[in-house]
Amino acid sequence: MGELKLMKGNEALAEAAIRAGADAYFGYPITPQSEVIEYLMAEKPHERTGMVVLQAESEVAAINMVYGAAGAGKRVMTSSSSPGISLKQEGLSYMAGAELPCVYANVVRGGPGLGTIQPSQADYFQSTKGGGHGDYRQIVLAPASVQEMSDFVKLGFDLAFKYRTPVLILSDGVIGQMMEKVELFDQMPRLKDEEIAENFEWATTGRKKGTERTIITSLALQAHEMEAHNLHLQAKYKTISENEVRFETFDCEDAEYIIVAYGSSARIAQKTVQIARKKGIKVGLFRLISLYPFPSADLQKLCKQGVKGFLAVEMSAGQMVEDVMLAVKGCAKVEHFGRFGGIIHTPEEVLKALEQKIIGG
Amino acid sequence: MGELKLMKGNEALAEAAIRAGADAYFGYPITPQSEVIEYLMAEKPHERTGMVVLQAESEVAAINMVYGAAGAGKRVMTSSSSPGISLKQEGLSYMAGAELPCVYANVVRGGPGLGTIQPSQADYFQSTKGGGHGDYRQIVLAPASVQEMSDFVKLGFDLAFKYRTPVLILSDGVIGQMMEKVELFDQMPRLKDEEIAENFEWATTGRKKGTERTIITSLALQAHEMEAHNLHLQAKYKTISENEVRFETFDCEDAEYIIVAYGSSARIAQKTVQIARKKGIKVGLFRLISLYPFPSADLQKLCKQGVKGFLAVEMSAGQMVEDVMLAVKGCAKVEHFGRFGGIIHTPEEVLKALEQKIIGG
Amino acid sequence: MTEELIIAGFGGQGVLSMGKILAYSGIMQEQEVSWMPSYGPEMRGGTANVIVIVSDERISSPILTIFDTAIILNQQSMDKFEKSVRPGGVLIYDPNGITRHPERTDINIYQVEGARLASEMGNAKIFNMVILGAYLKVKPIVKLDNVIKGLMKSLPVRYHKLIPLNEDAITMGMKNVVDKNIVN
Amino acid sequence: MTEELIIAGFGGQGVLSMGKILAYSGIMQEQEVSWMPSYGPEMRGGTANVIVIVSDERISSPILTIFDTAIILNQQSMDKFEKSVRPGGVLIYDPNGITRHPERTDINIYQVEGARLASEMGNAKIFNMVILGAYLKVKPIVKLDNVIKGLMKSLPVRYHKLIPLNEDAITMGMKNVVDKNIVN
Amino acid sequence: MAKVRGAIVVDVQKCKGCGVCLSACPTSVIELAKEVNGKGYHFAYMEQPEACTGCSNCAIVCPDGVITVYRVKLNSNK
Amino acid sequence: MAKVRGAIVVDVQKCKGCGVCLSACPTSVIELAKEVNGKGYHFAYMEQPEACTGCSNCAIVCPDGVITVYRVKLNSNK
Amino acid sequence: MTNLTLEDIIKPENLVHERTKLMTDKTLSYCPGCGHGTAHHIIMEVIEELDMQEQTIGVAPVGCSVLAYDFMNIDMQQAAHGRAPAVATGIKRVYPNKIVFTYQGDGDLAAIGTAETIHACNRGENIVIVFVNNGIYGMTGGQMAPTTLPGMKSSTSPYGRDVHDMGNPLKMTELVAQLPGTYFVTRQAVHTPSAVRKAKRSIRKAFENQRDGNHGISFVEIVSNCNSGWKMTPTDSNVWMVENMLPFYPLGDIKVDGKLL
Amino acid sequence: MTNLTLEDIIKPENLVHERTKLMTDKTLSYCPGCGHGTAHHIIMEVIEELDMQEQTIGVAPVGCSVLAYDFMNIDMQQAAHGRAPAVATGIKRVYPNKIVFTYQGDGDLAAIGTAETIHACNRGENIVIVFVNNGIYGMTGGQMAPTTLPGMKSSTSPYGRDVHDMGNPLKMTELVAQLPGTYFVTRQAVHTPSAVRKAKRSIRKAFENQRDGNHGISFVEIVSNCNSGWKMTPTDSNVWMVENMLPFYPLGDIKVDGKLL
Ligand SMILES: Cc1ncc(C[n+]2csc(CCOP(=O)(O)OP(=O)(O)O)c2C)c(N)n1
Ligand SMILES: Cc1ncc(C[n+]2csc(CCOP(=O)(O)OP(=O)(O)O)c2C)c(N)n1
Ligand code: SF4
Ligand code: SF4
Ligand code: SF4
Ligand code: SF4
Ligand code: SF4
Ligand code: SF4
Ligand SMILES: [Mg+2]
Ligand SMILES: [Mg+2]
Repeated sequence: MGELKLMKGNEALAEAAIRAGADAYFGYPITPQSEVIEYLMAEKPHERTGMVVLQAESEVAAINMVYGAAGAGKRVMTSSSSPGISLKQEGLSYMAGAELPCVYANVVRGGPGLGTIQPSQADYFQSTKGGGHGDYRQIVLAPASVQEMSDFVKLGFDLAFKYRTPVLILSDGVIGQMMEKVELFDQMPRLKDEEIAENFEWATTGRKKGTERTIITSLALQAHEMEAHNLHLQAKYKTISENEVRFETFDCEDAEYIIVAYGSSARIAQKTVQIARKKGIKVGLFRLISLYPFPSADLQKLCKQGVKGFLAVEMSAGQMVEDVMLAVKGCAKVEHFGRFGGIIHTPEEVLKALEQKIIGG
Repeated sequence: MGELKLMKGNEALAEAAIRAGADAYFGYPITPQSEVIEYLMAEKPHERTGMVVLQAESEVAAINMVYGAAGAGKRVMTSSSSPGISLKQEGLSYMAGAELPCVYANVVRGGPGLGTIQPSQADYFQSTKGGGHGDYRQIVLAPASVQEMSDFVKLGFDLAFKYRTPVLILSDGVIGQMMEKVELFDQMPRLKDEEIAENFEWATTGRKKGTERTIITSLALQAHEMEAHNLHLQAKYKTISENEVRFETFDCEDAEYIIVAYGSSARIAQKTVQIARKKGIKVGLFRLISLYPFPSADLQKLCKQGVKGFLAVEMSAGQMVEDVMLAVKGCAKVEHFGRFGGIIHTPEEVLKALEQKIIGG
Repeated sequence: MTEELIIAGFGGQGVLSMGKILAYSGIMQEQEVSWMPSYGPEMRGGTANVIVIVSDERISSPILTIFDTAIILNQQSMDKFEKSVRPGGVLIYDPNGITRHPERTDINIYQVEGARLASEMGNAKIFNMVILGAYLKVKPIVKLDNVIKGLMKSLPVRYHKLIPLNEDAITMGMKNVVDKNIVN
Repeated sequence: MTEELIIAGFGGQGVLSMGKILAYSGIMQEQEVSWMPSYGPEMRGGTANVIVIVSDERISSPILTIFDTAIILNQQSMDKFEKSVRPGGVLIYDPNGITRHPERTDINIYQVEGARLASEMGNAKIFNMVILGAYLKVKPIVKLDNVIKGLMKSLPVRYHKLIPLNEDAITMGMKNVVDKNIVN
Repeated sequence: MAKVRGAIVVDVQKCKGCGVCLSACPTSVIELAKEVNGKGYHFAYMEQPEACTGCSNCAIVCPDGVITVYRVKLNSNK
Repeated sequence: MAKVRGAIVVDVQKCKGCGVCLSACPTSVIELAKEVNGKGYHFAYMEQPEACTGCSNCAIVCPDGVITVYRVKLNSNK
Repeated sequence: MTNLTLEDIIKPENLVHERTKLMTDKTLSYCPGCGHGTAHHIIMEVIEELDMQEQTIGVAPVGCSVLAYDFMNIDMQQAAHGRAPAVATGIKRVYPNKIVFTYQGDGDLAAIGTAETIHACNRGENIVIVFVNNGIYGMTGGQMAPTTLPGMKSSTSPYGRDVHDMGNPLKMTELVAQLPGTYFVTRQAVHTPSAVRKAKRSIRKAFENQRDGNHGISFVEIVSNCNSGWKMTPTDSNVWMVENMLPFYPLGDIKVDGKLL
Repeated sequence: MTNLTLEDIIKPENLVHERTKLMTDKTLSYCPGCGHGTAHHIIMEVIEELDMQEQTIGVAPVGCSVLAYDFMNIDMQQAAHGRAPAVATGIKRVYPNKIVFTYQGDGDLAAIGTAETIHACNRGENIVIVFVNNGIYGMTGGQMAPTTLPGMKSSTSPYGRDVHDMGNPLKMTELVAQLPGTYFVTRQAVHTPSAVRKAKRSIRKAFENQRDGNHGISFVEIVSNCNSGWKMTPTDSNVWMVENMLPFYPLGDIKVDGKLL
């Protein structure tokens, strides 16, 4: 068993970066996630593992530093919160286009605009569909505990390098700021420069004489090359969709109703399920872990098993609910419930919504 | 009848800005839309109407200049293409949050990343769902002709000020670069400073003694204020959804199959319909004009009228098709066809896809 | 066993670290814990509060609106959280700076003069440990041993010499907590 | 009537403006027109081409792969677009710089020595007007009057004095276009 | 020998007890109160009112702008 | 009197006929050809080959790097 | 000499200093002793004295002064982090006759907003930029700023700023003074009465410049404490500022009437 | 004197100048006579001469040189518009022993990338920045750049740059020379053989600096023509450059071994 600690989600994320053998973190402070870089700076990871930590002049610079280091085959991370993530969209689109691996975290706060620093889940669309320009996707993992803030860093790097894609850890102010017990995984070694040069032939590490040079780019001036590259990307996303769906269910076996939720909303919804079960309501929780790929087929299955209604619970005006609808394809009722703009729904409110919108409605 | 000209879409957009009484344009060059600022600079709109044109140091600066001038009640415009639009996402989220009107154009090129400068429609998700952070929407108009590049500027300003929201003219390289006949609307007067101060009490024009000051902000530190603001925004979006749906149909009356498309794809699909009708295939074109709000109810209606299948045709890997699915709710078959990454499908390809995926499939 | 607790007061009173020590104590006896601070604008010179849950089971929501226990350390928090204690629950408060004392009759109310006791002990900083002591007297959810272990875990090593002082403060709190339902 | 035309050559040959004048001419006789250039990387020192559609009806797709007519002004464009003329359609080309002449037999092929004629007229810039003349001889889709009007519309006023020269060039092209199907 | 007398009024509820005015006062008029205001701050007050010359230094540096200053010129013939 | 003789080889197909080498040549060796290469450019060539000293100036400024330079030292006793 | 009571002195006719009406009644959200408050007051006093409030539009940054519009009783816009100069450009270009100023922190102006700052200065926008340099990111909890001194501790330089790794403190004020687009560039402070008076004169000059001609940027840096971020008492922080910040960021005019001094 | 034929001269043993092997065989995508090509060649020659290719990673910008990686036969990354210094920072920080350089245009480096340029320079990243200043946005069709000269025409200043409205040309090179993080700052050109030789020496010095110690930024500006954007023939554009650009952007070293000249 790994080391047990009481940590904030943000701190666990930072510690996990060191332990996952990250080579670098580039970031810019923003509430509610500044503890990530603060923790890293205090830990002197350069002395622990040789990991580099640099405070960039902006989020735009940070994501482009990530691009550079990732393009050279290194394990790189960044993190920010909503407005800062918006600024990173061009860079992320470039990374997706150039097929560069990285792990980045969005500790979401309420928007739009400067908004509030309170927790929110209103960046779901940005994370799973929109965001930057062009036809690209990124793997999105939604931790619901401090433990997962740590675990998903490791998982994230695995997936990022497996598929050469940015992986987003979509967290929020609750998960970032809360402390929980966390079992830290053991320190993993950082790859040596020679290992990188050997393992990642796509990485720019200097052209050895007598070999071909390596290029990192997202440019394809000729449309047919660009289309070919896009088809390649789409094929990759298909593979990801087939292999990397992750979710968790609670009390779904006999459920007539399902709450679909992720992250801190899922924590709250789990409490709702507990209360509801005590009241005799047959409700289960379908907790998304991967938001992209979305577990459409698994929700479909539940639908076919006779679930009568799905309540999508999220701290937004209704974003994930669209994916639930697309999955369920009209075969059961789908409704949305959420507080938003920084307000967190209570378990009791969720229950009431379930009763009114799904059971009663 | 207004003045008849042969113009590029980009030029028509620029000329329309002057004629619509725009007070300012702030932009940064990027292919395939640099003609917008070039045309404006050549036209000396400052002499024609007093309109200001400024080349900003970046897209980020440009959108924030737009924010400032819009916050002061002026009619402001910007434009860019995909990577530049990604950089504007934070600013757009701020504008949505602060409820500022503006018209901006994305002359889309192929992505992700630097991509290609060839036309694309792969920024649909970014335009209609994601993009910036937080729960906000923007009105999205998709011109399919040079004429509409002009007309939608006027319409866009009307809507932007009616609802105090950014309005996106989602164009692409085809519409931006092609020339067509365009009937220019007559010059509209720019509002005088006094008229602005009088009509737009929300605008910062200087606090008259004895009156309350005006503040433009998207900040609401307290979560309950933030939620209240979000509820207000959502209510506004609902009104927009009810009142501002725009679309056009061709040969849909007796159609068994419907092609759904927008922008240059719709032009191509119209040719497909012509060819198909000659072959006796009962197909119609449902051309979206407003992408947000999306004409869900109207597609539903067609579905109920007995349409057997919908083919979503877009120059992307499949984005708008999700909205078609959400609208159709499983009551008819929905498939996607599109070339992408800068390749434009031909009318013949679309017909083949219709035959294979919808009719035959 | 599940204890759902809120500790609320001014920034600077040690609210957050008290919660942290309690949470660590729970870990020491192999329980599940969560610690969720309020954060944000109210932090700067304003109120600070933290929700701590200690449980034998996996904790679902770390954010609650109803609590088993509320520890209240200033008037603003009293106004906000007195009503959030579930019927039959516990409210512990320091009367120092309280202008309106708690009025509910369906909960168990305790009082401890933490500020006075801490300053009498010559160290205003151990205020929060006095309060913790009072709480543990009323709700002995974690063993004192484990609290000490929790302290060791949450204090940097260079402060471990202060642990005996903290222990004294806890004992002081335990001794001086007053059951208001009985007293009044 | 619908004419779907591609004009393809080098950048600098006036391909785009020739298309523009034609499109304007269409407008002058109240027809629908579209003008869609290739743009992008191939522009810099490379090929330039434009698709022009003139029609009595609303134009659907401005981008086509099959054309009624192709005007071809260099070898690269010949290689690319000879095959894009629909059977029965027209191909007009300037033999200057052409190393492989068109080979199709199911289309009507015309030749005009635009470069030579223009330089004989003492002004290489009217090259594209000579070509336009050749085209209009073969496909009189717009009236000469309207072409002149189109010229006036697309040239800045300070160049209007050049219109007679342009007219001469058009006439020159009309006179010198050669039907290759007959000649060969 | 003072030709002027001054006085300050501190908006006690808005004073944050930062003490910046104390160091700015050339005649050491101001002290922080033992008591606290509603926000818990030890507010500033005139401990030596007679020494105040109404020079406004305290008011000028008060970050919260909570000091109002009054000043009377004492005519020699008064 | 020349102690050296030089010669250049222009990669005719890659030359863009920009003329930059012309102005760089101290002995006016180079001219642009009347003919064009495959890309349509009037390529550079040695119009006065005997004047070339192999100084490499042309090659150094050629933006396209299409000039190769050779040089022979002429021994006086040869 | 005289037995004047306080009541005799505290009378409307004896008033010599009161809070300007251009500050709202709201309690400032700043920490006790924070220089932001003083900076706010003098700007508003100047605008009042120049009777400019009807023409003035202020731009608040993201930083501790994000809520400046809660306190400055004039029309204001809240800009995205770092973008205040672009926002101000937008306003000024469409209202050349209005008075526009930005109020920005060092993180805002010298880190994320570097490009907007340099280019607004380079274009010579006829606006005022007030730049409050406290050597740290106050709002987000005391992270290192571009202006943090060598060796200075912050939450992201917990062992002190290592210039080799983290770069040197950036003297944006000296930098923008190099640009032809700046007309008046000065560095001031607000920790003592005389400093405040000088700072206020500079601010006044800045606004007068804007009013009196299209001269370009008037740029007023105010070196200030961030006692919370520095983890000191307010008065200690002012002492520390004098001893550490001012030697590095010397006070005084750098460029006047378009001429470098 | 001698009757040597060309065949006698053109022999491998007489070779004195050939295209460096570190340039690929691809035809450069630049317009005829564009200085980008020359700049490419000398950088690659230096890397070859210093035998650095195995350690070198280049960063290409967005601009006409976006395809630099098609021509430079070394490992390269293509950066987003303006972000090359950040990308290079990312690489260099994780590979302190490799040689990293950016190649950027004036729009890229001095407009959208201003913040990244200033901060990489201020942090003193141990990299080389090659800055090709042609006073215009070449790639996108000749729009005004921050470096466009007063009165100079471009597609977005068709009546000439009006400095009052559009700002003054920005001398980024002089600006970054002010920062302690820059170690070597110079301005060169490539329009004549002697200019090319000097420019190459500067580039060599820049790379040697990076190799020999962690000194900070070596910044080499190359003033170049953009004959397409300027709408001139290549040779005319070089003359125009000498007459107009060089007086404003004088050639020569600005900072050597960390000392301003
Ligand atoms: C895009 C973006 N990035 C980061 C932040 C977080 N943030 C808010 S204020 C601030 C720095 C404030 O520092 P400074 O400008 O020096 O102002 P001060 O608080 O010190 O007055 C940061 C990084 C943000 N709100 N938006
Ligand atoms: C974010 C973004 N904005 C704008 C562009 C369009 N763009 C491409 S290159 C360029 C300017 C190039 O000018 P410069 O850096 O001077 O390079 P040059 O072509 O002159 O060598 C611009 C604006 C882009 N690709 N990305
Ligand atoms: S300076 Fe102002 S806020 Fe500070 S103690 Fe004095 S009166 Fe109070
Ligand atoms: S007005 Fe002057 S003398 Fe009076 S308290 Fe203030 S600083 Fe002291
Ligand atoms: S410089 Fe090079 S490309 Fe230009 S003409 Fe001479 S050889 Fe040809
Ligand atoms: S090598 Fe020297 S002399 Fe020979 S052609 Fe070139 S520049 Fe002229
Ligand atoms: S954190 Fe610093 S800058 Fe912000 S209000 Fe407090 S003292 Fe002032
Ligand atoms: S456009 Fe200008 S910079 Fe670009 S390749 Fe041509 S001459 Fe060079
Ligand atoms: Mg600061
Ligand atoms: Mg350039």
